[in-house]
Parts: sequence; C-alpha cells; structure tokens
Amino acid sequence: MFIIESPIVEKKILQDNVFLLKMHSPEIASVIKPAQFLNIRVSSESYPLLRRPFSVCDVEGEHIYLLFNIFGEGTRILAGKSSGDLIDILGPLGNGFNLNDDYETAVIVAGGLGSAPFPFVTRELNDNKEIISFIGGRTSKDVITYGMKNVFTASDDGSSGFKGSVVELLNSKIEELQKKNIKVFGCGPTPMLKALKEFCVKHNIVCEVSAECAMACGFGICQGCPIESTNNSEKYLLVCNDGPVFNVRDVVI
Amino acid sequence: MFIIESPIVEKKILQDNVFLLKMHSPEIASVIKPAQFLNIRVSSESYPLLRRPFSVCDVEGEHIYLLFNIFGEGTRILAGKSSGDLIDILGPLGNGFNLNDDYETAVIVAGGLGSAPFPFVTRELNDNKEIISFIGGRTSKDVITYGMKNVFTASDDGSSGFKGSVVELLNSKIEELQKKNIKVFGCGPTPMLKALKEFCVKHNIVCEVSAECAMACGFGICQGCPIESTNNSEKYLLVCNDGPVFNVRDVVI
Amino acid sequence: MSKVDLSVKIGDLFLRNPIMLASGTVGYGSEISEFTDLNTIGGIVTKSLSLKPRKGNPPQRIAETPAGMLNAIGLANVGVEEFIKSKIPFLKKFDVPLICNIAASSVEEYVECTKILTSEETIKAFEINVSCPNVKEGGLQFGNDVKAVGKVTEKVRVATSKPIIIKLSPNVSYISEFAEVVKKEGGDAVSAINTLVGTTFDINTRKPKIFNINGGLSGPAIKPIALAKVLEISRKVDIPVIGTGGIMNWKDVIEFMIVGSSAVQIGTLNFIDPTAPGKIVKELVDYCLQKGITKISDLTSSYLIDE
Amino acid sequence: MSKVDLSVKIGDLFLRNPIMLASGTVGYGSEISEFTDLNTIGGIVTKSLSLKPRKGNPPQRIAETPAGMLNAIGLANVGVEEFIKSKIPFLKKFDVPLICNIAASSVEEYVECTKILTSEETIKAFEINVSCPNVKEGGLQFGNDVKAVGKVTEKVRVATSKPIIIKLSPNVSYISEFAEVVKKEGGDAVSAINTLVGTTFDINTRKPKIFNINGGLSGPAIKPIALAKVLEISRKVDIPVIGTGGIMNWKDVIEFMIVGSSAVQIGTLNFIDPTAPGKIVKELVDYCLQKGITKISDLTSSYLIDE
Ligand SMILES: Cc1cc2nc3c(=O)[nH]c(=O)nc-3n(C[C@H](O)[C@H](O)[C@H](O)COP(=O)(O)OP(=O)(O)OC[C@H]3O[C@@H](n4cnc5c(N)ncnc54)[C@H](O)[C@@H]3O)c2cc1C
Ligand SMILES: Cc1cc2nc3c(=O)[nH]c(=O)nc-3n(C[C@H](O)[C@H](O)[C@H](O)COP(=O)(O)OP(=O)(O)OC[C@H]3O[C@@H](n4cnc5c(N)ncnc54)[C@H](O)[C@@H]3O)c2cc1C
Ligand SMILES: Cc1cc2nc3c(=O)[nH]c(=O)nc-3n(C[C@H](O)[C@H](O)[C@H](O)COP(=O)(O)O)c2cc1C
Ligand SMILES: Cc1cc2nc3c(=O)[nH]c(=O)nc-3n(C[C@H](O)[C@H](O)[C@H](O)COP(=O)(O)O)c2cc1C
Ligand code: FES
Ligand code: FES
Repeated sequence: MFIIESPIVEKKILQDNVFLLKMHSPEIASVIKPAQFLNIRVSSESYPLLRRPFSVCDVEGEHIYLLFNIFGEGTRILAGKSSGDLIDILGPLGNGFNLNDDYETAVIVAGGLGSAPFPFVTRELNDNKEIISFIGGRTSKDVITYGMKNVFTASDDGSSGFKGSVVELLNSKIEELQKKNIKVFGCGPTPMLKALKEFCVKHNIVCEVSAECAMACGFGICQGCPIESTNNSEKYLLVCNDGPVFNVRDVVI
Repeated sequence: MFIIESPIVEKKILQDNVFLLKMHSPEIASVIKPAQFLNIRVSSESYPLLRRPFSVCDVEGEHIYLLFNIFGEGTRILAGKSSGDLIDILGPLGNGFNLNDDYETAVIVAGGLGSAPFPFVTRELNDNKEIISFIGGRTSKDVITYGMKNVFTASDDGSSGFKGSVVELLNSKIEELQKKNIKVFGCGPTPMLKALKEFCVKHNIVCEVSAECAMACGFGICQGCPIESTNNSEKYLLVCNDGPVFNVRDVVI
Repeated sequence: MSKVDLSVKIGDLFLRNPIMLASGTVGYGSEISEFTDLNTIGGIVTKSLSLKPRKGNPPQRIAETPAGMLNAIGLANVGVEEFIKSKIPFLKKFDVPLICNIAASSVEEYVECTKILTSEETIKAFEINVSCPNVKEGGLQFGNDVKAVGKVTEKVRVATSKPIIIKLSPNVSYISEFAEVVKKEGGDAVSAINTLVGTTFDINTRKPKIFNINGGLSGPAIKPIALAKVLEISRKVDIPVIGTGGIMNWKDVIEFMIVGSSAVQIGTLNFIDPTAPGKIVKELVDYCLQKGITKISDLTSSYLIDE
Repeated sequence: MSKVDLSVKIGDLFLRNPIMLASGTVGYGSEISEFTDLNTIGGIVTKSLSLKPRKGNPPQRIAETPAGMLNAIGLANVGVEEFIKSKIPFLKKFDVPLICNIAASSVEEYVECTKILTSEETIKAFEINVSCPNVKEGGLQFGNDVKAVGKVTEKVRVATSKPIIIKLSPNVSYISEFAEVVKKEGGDAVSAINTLVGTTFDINTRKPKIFNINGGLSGPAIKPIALAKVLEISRKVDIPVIGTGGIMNWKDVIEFMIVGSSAVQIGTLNFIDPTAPGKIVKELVDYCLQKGITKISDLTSSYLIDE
C-alpha cells in the first residue's frame, strides 16, 4: 500500500462515455491482484476533496488500466486528463477475488461499469480455467465487453443480446451451468448483486462479488464504508478493508 | 458590461513568471478603454470561487491581451490554460484613464505587474502625445517593459537600470519633466502609489492612478472594494465602480 | 401559459417563482438588472438598510476561503431616506416584489425603519436582519438571543401589516427555537441562514485578512450547514422558511426546497455569475417538466425520511 | 540537533511537535503507520472509545460536500476493553504520545472509561468528546450545554491525574463560555473544533444521503469557522487550545497557531493524503528556519490585531 504518481500513457474512449486509461505504474502492476482497487486523487486542489475508488481493470507488464465512465465531477475531471498527466494513486487496496480455488469454470457476471475488474480476471484465469462471461447493461451502450472472453450479453431494452437483466440471462442458462463445476464472480450495481446472491443461494453456487459503496479513505481509517455481515450482527465489515470482494453468503446485500 | 466566453489564441511567457494571453474577443475589444478591467472566472468549479480582476493589457483588432504573473491559485490555473481554452470574462469594468485631457507628455509610472495596462495606453496615445515610461521592479526579472515606448527602468537591486524605486527614478528626472506639460499615469503596488501621490502633490503634477484591492463582484454589488475619498469622509468610493482609476488627489492611498 | 406553476406563497407574500436575490448581494438592484431581467425572478431583497446612512468598514472587507468567502462590509448603506428618494424610483420600473431588509442597533430603530418604509407601496415585505455581527444589545448579539429576537418580531409586527420575514443567525445551537419565537410573535416567515462567523489570517503579516477580524462566511462551503438548519426548522416549526446558503445552481435550489424551503435566496453566486438567477428559473421549469411536477411548491418539505 | 525547537506543551502534556492526528481519522494508528512514521509526529488521538463496543450507523455514513465532507459514523468503536487488549500493544511500539478520546452517553460512563484507561501507562492524556451528536442528556446535546460540559470536566478531573482535554462543539454561539467552564473545572486544554452539523439530500430520491440524516461537516470548508472559534477562545480564556478543522497543509498549521493554537490536529486530510502529517512536520522546520523562528511555540497567539 503506497501513494504514487503514475503517468498516463494512453487514453481511449471505448464506447459512448466509457473511458480506458493506461498508466505506467510498475509499482502497482507488480503487486496488484484482480478486483483490488486504487483510490485516486483527481485534483490536487480541494475540489473534489476526496479520492475516488477504481478497480484495476487490467495489468500488462508495467502498465495498469482503469475503466470508468463520467458519473460526477471526479470522473469528469479524470476523463479530461491526457497522456503525460500524472495520476495520484493510493493503492493497492482491498482483498481481490480468490481465483485459484477448486472449480473448473469461472462464470463472470457484470452489470454496467461492473465490467471494470474483469479484463484482469480474464487475463489471470486464462488457460487455467474455462471462462463464461455474462455482461449486462441498460442498453447496448452500457454493455462493456472490453477484454472479456466467451461473452453473452443482456440489456434491459434488448438492444444488445438477451432482453432482460444479466441475472435473468444467467438463469436462462442454469441447466448448462449446473453441469459444470462453476464459481461465479460478480460485480455491478447493488440491485444486480442482490439478484445474483439470491440466484446463487437458490442454486447452491459458490459466488464472490465485488461490492461498491461510498468511501473516504479506502484503507480502513474512516469507518465510512460499512457492510452488514451475516456472521456477526455486532459489527459491520468494511468494504475497503474486508472487501471489496466478499463471499455473497457473508454479507447482507 | 456582459459575460462572455472568449477563446485563447496564443499564450506566451514573456519573462520569468510573466504570462501574456491573447484572446479573440471582438465584443470586449470593440468597447474597452485603457485601464478598464475584466473579472475572470478561472474555473467553472467552486475552486477558486471568486472571479479574478485583470486589466486589459492591450487590444489589437478583435483580440485582447492579458498580462499577469502566477501569484496564487487563480493565476496558477489561468497560466495553465492553453490555446483553444475558453475564458469566462465579465467586463468591461471600471472607468479607465482619461487620456485626452490637455497635456503634451504622458508620463507612465509602473511597478511590477502595474505595467499590465500600459501597452494599451501606449497604443492609444501613439502619435497624439509624447510618452515617457518609468518602469520599476524589485529585480530585473520583475521589470516588465512589454509594449512600452521610451522606457527608463529602475530596480531595487540595480539589476535593471536605476538602482532604487521607480518614484526615486522619476524624482531624479524632475527638472527635465517640469519643463514639459505632463500628466502622470500610475499603476503598481500600493506603497508605490503612495510615494507617487506624494511626489505628484509636492511637484504639483496632474496624476491618475489605477488602484488595486480585493474584489468579489467587480461591478458594484458586493461593496467589497472600498477606498477612502478625500472629498467625502461619510462615504467610501468603490474601486470597481468609481475606479479603478482615480485622480490621486481624490483618494487616500 | 407554462405548464408548470412556479409560484410560491410565503405567508401573504406571493412570488411568481421561488428564486429571490439575497440581501447584500445585489445592492439595490440596478447593477444586476444588466444581467438578469428582474421581471423574471421571484423577489429582490435590498442591502440591509439602517435609519441613517452607514459608511461601513474600512478595507479589506472580503477574503476568499475554500469554497466560500468572508465578508465584513459593516452594513454600508444609504439609509432609509436616501433609499426612498433615489433607489425606489428605479425599482418601481420592475414588476418584481421588493423586500426591504432592515438592520438596526436597537429594537426602536428596527421599528422606526419599518414605520418609515411601510407606507412605500413598492415594498411588499420586510426582512428583518437580526443576525448581523454588528448589532449588539447588552454585549450579546441580537440574533443569538431568543428573547431579543422575540421582542424585535413583536414590535415590528405592530409597526407594519406587511409580511415580516426574520432572517436568522446560524451561529446558534438550535435555530428552531428562534423560528418558534418568530412564529409566536407573529412573524410570517424566517430566512435561514445568514453567514457564519469566520476568520482568516495572513501568515506573513500575522494580521487578520479582514479589517473587522471576523467576517461572515458564505458560499458553497456552508451549504450543508444551511440545509441542516432549514431541515431542523421545517421539522419542528410550522412556519415558511426561505432557504439561503451556498446555492450555486438549480439542483441546490431543489435540495433546499426538499428539506423545507418555500423559496430560496441566491447570494454569493450573484458575484460570480449575475446571470445565474435568471438561468436557474428556466432550469427549474425544465426540471419540473421532465419530472412531471406541475406545482413547484409541492417540493417544499417533500423529503423522505424513514423513521 | 535541529536548530528549531518544535516542541509544545499543553498543560503537562509534552509533544515533540504540534502535529497531532485527530480522533476518528486514524482509527487506532495501525493503517496510517504505513504512510507516516508515528515516531515523527506530535501525538495521536484514538477514535472515540465508549465503555462497550459500538456498531455504529448503517451505511451510508459519509458524503462529500463542497470542500468538505459529512460523516455520521455513529461512534463505531471496539470499546475500552478490547482497545486495551488488542490496540494498545501495537501503539506501545511507538514513541508517540497516545491520547485517548472518550465518548459516552452519561457523565458516569465518561468517568468509568477514564478510570479504566488511566492506569494504562501508554496513555498520556484524555480527550473528552462532549461534542458528538449522538450523546444527549435531557434531549440537549452535552456539548451545547455549558453546565453539562462543566459537570463532565469536574467529574473526569477527579478520575484521572493525567491531562484532560475537552473537545468542544462548534455548534454554539459563544465557544469561549465553554472553554471558560473547562478551565474553571480543572480541564488542562480544549480542542476546537469538532464537526459542524450539516446535511445533504439526494434530489432524485429526496432522501438524506446519510442514513443518520445529519452528519458532521469537516474539511477545508470549515477552516474559517474553526479559526474564528480558536481566536475567540484564545482572546478570552487563558487555556491551551488545540486547533482543528480543515487543515490541508503547513500554512494552515501556522494560521491556526497564530490565532491561538498550542498544537493542531489533522483530520480529514489523513483520508486524502496519509503521508501529509509527516510531510507537514518537515515543512514546519523549513518554515521556521527560513523565518528565523527558533521555538515554534512562540507562534501561538502571535496574531497582530490593531485595537
Ligand atoms: C471498490 C470500488 C471500485 C470501483 N471501481 C470502479 C471502476 O473501476 N470504474 C468506475 O467507473 N467506477 C468504479 N467505482 C465507482 C466510482 O468510485 C464512482 O463512480 C466514483 O467515485 C464517482 O465519482 P464522481 O466524482 O464522478 O461522482 P460524484 O457523484 O461527484 O461523487 C461520488 C461521491 O459519492 C460518493 N458515493 C456515494 N455513494 C457511492 C457509491 N455507491 N459508490 C461510489 N461512490 C459513492 C463517493 O464517495 C464520492 O464522494 C468503484 C467504486 C468502488 C467502491
Ligand atoms: C482592477 C485590478 C486590475 C488588476 N490587473 C491585473 C493584471 O493586469 N495583471 C495581474 O497580474 N494582476 C492584476 N491584478 C491583481 C490580480 O487580480 C491578482 O493578482 C489576482 O486576483 C490574484 O489571484 P490568485 O488567485 O492568483 O491569488 P490568491 O492569493 O490565491 O487570491 C487572491 C485573492 O486575494 C484577494 N485579494 C486580497 N487583496 C488583494 C489585492 N490587493 N489585490 C488583488 N486581490 C486581492 C482577491 O480578492 C482574491 O480573492 C489586478 C487587480 C485589480 C483589482
Ligand atoms: C458581501 C455580502 C454582503 C451581505 N450583506 C448582507 C446584508 O446586508 N444583510 C443581510 O441580511 N445579509 C447579508 N448577507 C448575507 C446573504 O444575504 C446570505 O444570507 C448569505 O450570504 C448566505 O447565502 P450565500 O451563501 O448564497 O451567499 C451578505 C452576504 C455577502 C456575501
Ligand atoms: C470520519 C470522521 C470521524 C470522526 N470521528 C470522531 C470521533 O470519533 N471523535 C471525535 O472526537 N471526533 C471525530 N471526528 C472529528 C475530527 O476529529 C475533527 O475534529 C474534525 O474532523 C475537524 O477536523 P478536520 O476538518 O481536519 O477533519 C471525526 C471526523 C471525521 C471526518
Ligand atoms: S473507506 Fe475509510 S474505512 Fe473504508
Ligand atoms: S468588487 Fe464588488 S462592489 Fe466592488
């Protein structure tokens, strides 16, 4: 865990309002794990004041990638940066997915910007495990399949792939999936994660999700990011330190 | 008086920490007078919150110029802008110098960034009046003679021209000057304007100065910019609306 | 006719829309009228007027702070007489409710100012500024003393039949206690908030940046505080609230209305973008159309709080 | 040996430099120790401890505001016992004064916590948090009630011989009245300020962004208010003040010392740049060398005010 300034070496617009930043950051690249995140200071001024958390999207040698969309002021400022600009990074933070357990097929389930951590997951799993990716969004514009393999898409309006939610899509494939030894990795908006949890509990599937919530520090000193634990009602878990990845059965979503 | 966004067409570094911005602003260029000023919003965010006042430095056809140095956050942000960026301008503001009275020789006296309004003054006076410019600064780095004519310089450390203050330099030329029908135009830090006032009162010379002070609105609604009047002790004058140019005899400096 | 009803009522004061211009941030209206058509806004509040003209504080009167500014103007104003003579004629030309803000050093002065001004037809309401740091009684600031605020309200109530708005100080523990006494003594509404006491020093000279030492903090920095004060009043006291403090755009206006404001005042923003009040009115229409809101006053106190 | 003496005294509490880490912004020290060498800072204040562990508020606990943030953590903490068992051993490894911050729901609980903790040698002083919105007595918040603050000070004074710092609420009209009573009841110093009450709502859902509705405002937005409170205390009461609120860099530290702080606490900044406290200490040395200041404590109350 350290603070470092890394230069942008490339900025791409992947699709409507989806940006990909490539940064030269050997320090982060050499230690970060899939679904760990970085807390980024987008401005050296007090506006915006707090850092913004982003998953590391991918790692390539000494380079790391971020994938994001313009949501509010912070991401707007980030999207305005260009090659050569330095990005103030605090990281790596959080725990990351457990990719090496005993399963054969990794089932990726992502909604909207929840796709962000999966290019790195895909790269790391490559060759070791089979991968099936279910990617959803409101419309085709919000379906982000960058860096993924074996992709099935879903959209609320049917403009990309299956018409409906990504969990409904998953559900439509349940028979096929149940034939395999799978583990689900999920990331996306809370309602999606809720549906995913229900689905996995119902079908008795192992599932880890990367949770999202408001954060100030990102490393455990502000207590700003509680998530209710299913195992201990006396104490919240912290998304930044105990997560962002949780076994769905361990947290109340 | 209006609010307008004008694009930067050129940015130059004149000398150590002195910047010149050229903007395409036909609306301002066609109406502004020497020593009027513009109140500029350097950021669309609330940081910094208030506009920053700048004299118009020069006008060339549809273009206007600003001359400034990096002083604090606002000027730092302004200096970071580049060609094509839009500048949010409120102006023209204030009264400006009275250049057309009955005198033959315009004596310009400027200290540091007080040089800013004089390229425009020089351009306007050209041909009509003789001009002598006395330009001072702490060191040669702070002596800004851009766009001036017939220049004598002064610096505290003697690194440029006369060693001493610009008003001392002026004083050393008093005999010559008294042979002419002169009017003094001054701009610079308050201690310099104070000395200039004393000098002009003592030698019975007509003098107008452009005063500086903290401002919020720049057009008379905040009452944030008072300056003591010598004619009416019941009421302050406002630097933004009643000035920034005052006959030195009308204000307490 | 527009499909959105932007009008709001504050007691008997009718405004065509909830956007008012705050006292001390628009002088007497003339300069800002070059940027915002006064006929399009909800109401204009004058710079605080006192019985006699006041010169105000020596420079420096203002200083910038993070997302805010401090001011200690010292109530510089032309006085009620000069106001009637030279400022009202200009304001008469517009079809905009004129609210006269009054500041005074004693209850008697408040009453006298109100009496003099109440006969001016153009004046539609009074805003009583009890929250200015320069006004003291027995060493205590008026605005921080519930009894004093009650007394001013009571006495001014007798002096005019026009709506009275009391402008409250945020420099107190429980602002709703003040709103309560205003209601009890017959005030029609409260404005919340005036500026918070703050200061800033020059670390080189070790002197205060502002001549008066302390100034009043305004701007976006204080918005969360202002919202909490408005919410406190609206949950505890049944009196119209005019929300003020750090409004920078139409979203802030909606937020202030949701927490309990019947109307809002725009202050510091006028210095930064004097065209903003007019623009915000238009943006409110767009917002309401988009959200299917037919009466903007329905937004007032429309907060959803689980309890 | 350094040519600059950075040490400061707060009553009997000796700090090697004036930079302390504020309660609730560094947990119990372990995470921040990865960024700032705790041996280089003046003192560390724990997250508020209560007698029993507290779960704290449900999410959402924080929200960003212009140049500030709101928090309503709800005093989530491990409780005094667990603190002694699992947190003190880590903190013992450092040569840094440990100040224990205590929050409680009654005078008795304050006293009991203090009694339990005072025997821990590592603990060098207590900071009594009377300014937390969750602590109420008779409906009134402790921190907004001069008598309650006096009583807490008096009783805690008896419970320990270690220095007692009372952390004051800014949500009052005259903070110096509180400092006065702390002095009278034997408190050694005051911390000023805790957070200001604020809120913010989501205009789409019309719900508060923070579960608790109100939160405490911190960060640069509140700096001018904090400076004014410190100045008020230092001009009226002869008691050491620890200045807190919106410090972002060494210049802010100097400003807080000039207006009357003997030491300062860094809060919100730790979330943004946890290396800042260590850096600021170094920058203070540079500043003092450059200005020819040999004892930094000479800066305390070195304001120049013409009167
Ligand atoms: C562990 C983690 C990983 C993330 N990874 C990515 C990613 O790879 N790509 C991406 O586009 N986005 C990601 N996000 C979301 C991203 O952090 C937000 O989109 C970003 O903070 C928005 O900032 P803004 O200034 O643009 O928006 P604003 O709305 O101006 O500011 C967002 C503010 O709201 C707060 N907030 C409130 N609720 C939430 C919430 N549920 N989630 C986040 N912030 C909240 C934040 O603390 C912040 O202060 C991630 C979030 C987390 C917690
Ligand atoms: C009429 C007028 C014309 C000017 N013309 C020029 C020009 O052409 N070129 C140039 O370089 N500078 C000029 N200045 C000064 C310029 O406005 C300041 O240098 C600028 O505001 C600094 O902003 P900053 O954010 O960099 O500095 P900061 O220190 O971050 O901010 C300056 C802040 O301090 C306040 N302030 C306090 N005292 C003063 C004071 N005496 N003067 C100005 N601001 C003060 C301002 O209101 C502002 O909020 C002029 C000032 C005035 C009033
Ligand atoms: C420069 C300035 C002068 C002010 N003068 C007055 C005044 O004379 N009377 C008054 O009641 N309020 C005065 N105020 C307070 C504003 O009306 C308003 O309550 C406050 O600024 C908060 O709103 P804002 O954050 O939108 O500015 C003044 C504010 C500023 C910034
Ligand atoms: C997330 C957060 C949690 C806090 N928790 C506590 C606390 O438990 N006890 C306390 O006395 N102060 C607490 N504070 C207040 C700080 O110690 C400090 O007084 C305040 O934040 C102002 O300083 P700042 O602007 O530098 O943050 C907390 C502040 C924040 C931001
Ligand atoms: S974000 Fe600060 S503790 Fe998790
Ligand atoms: S700067 Fe606002 S009145 Fe002059």
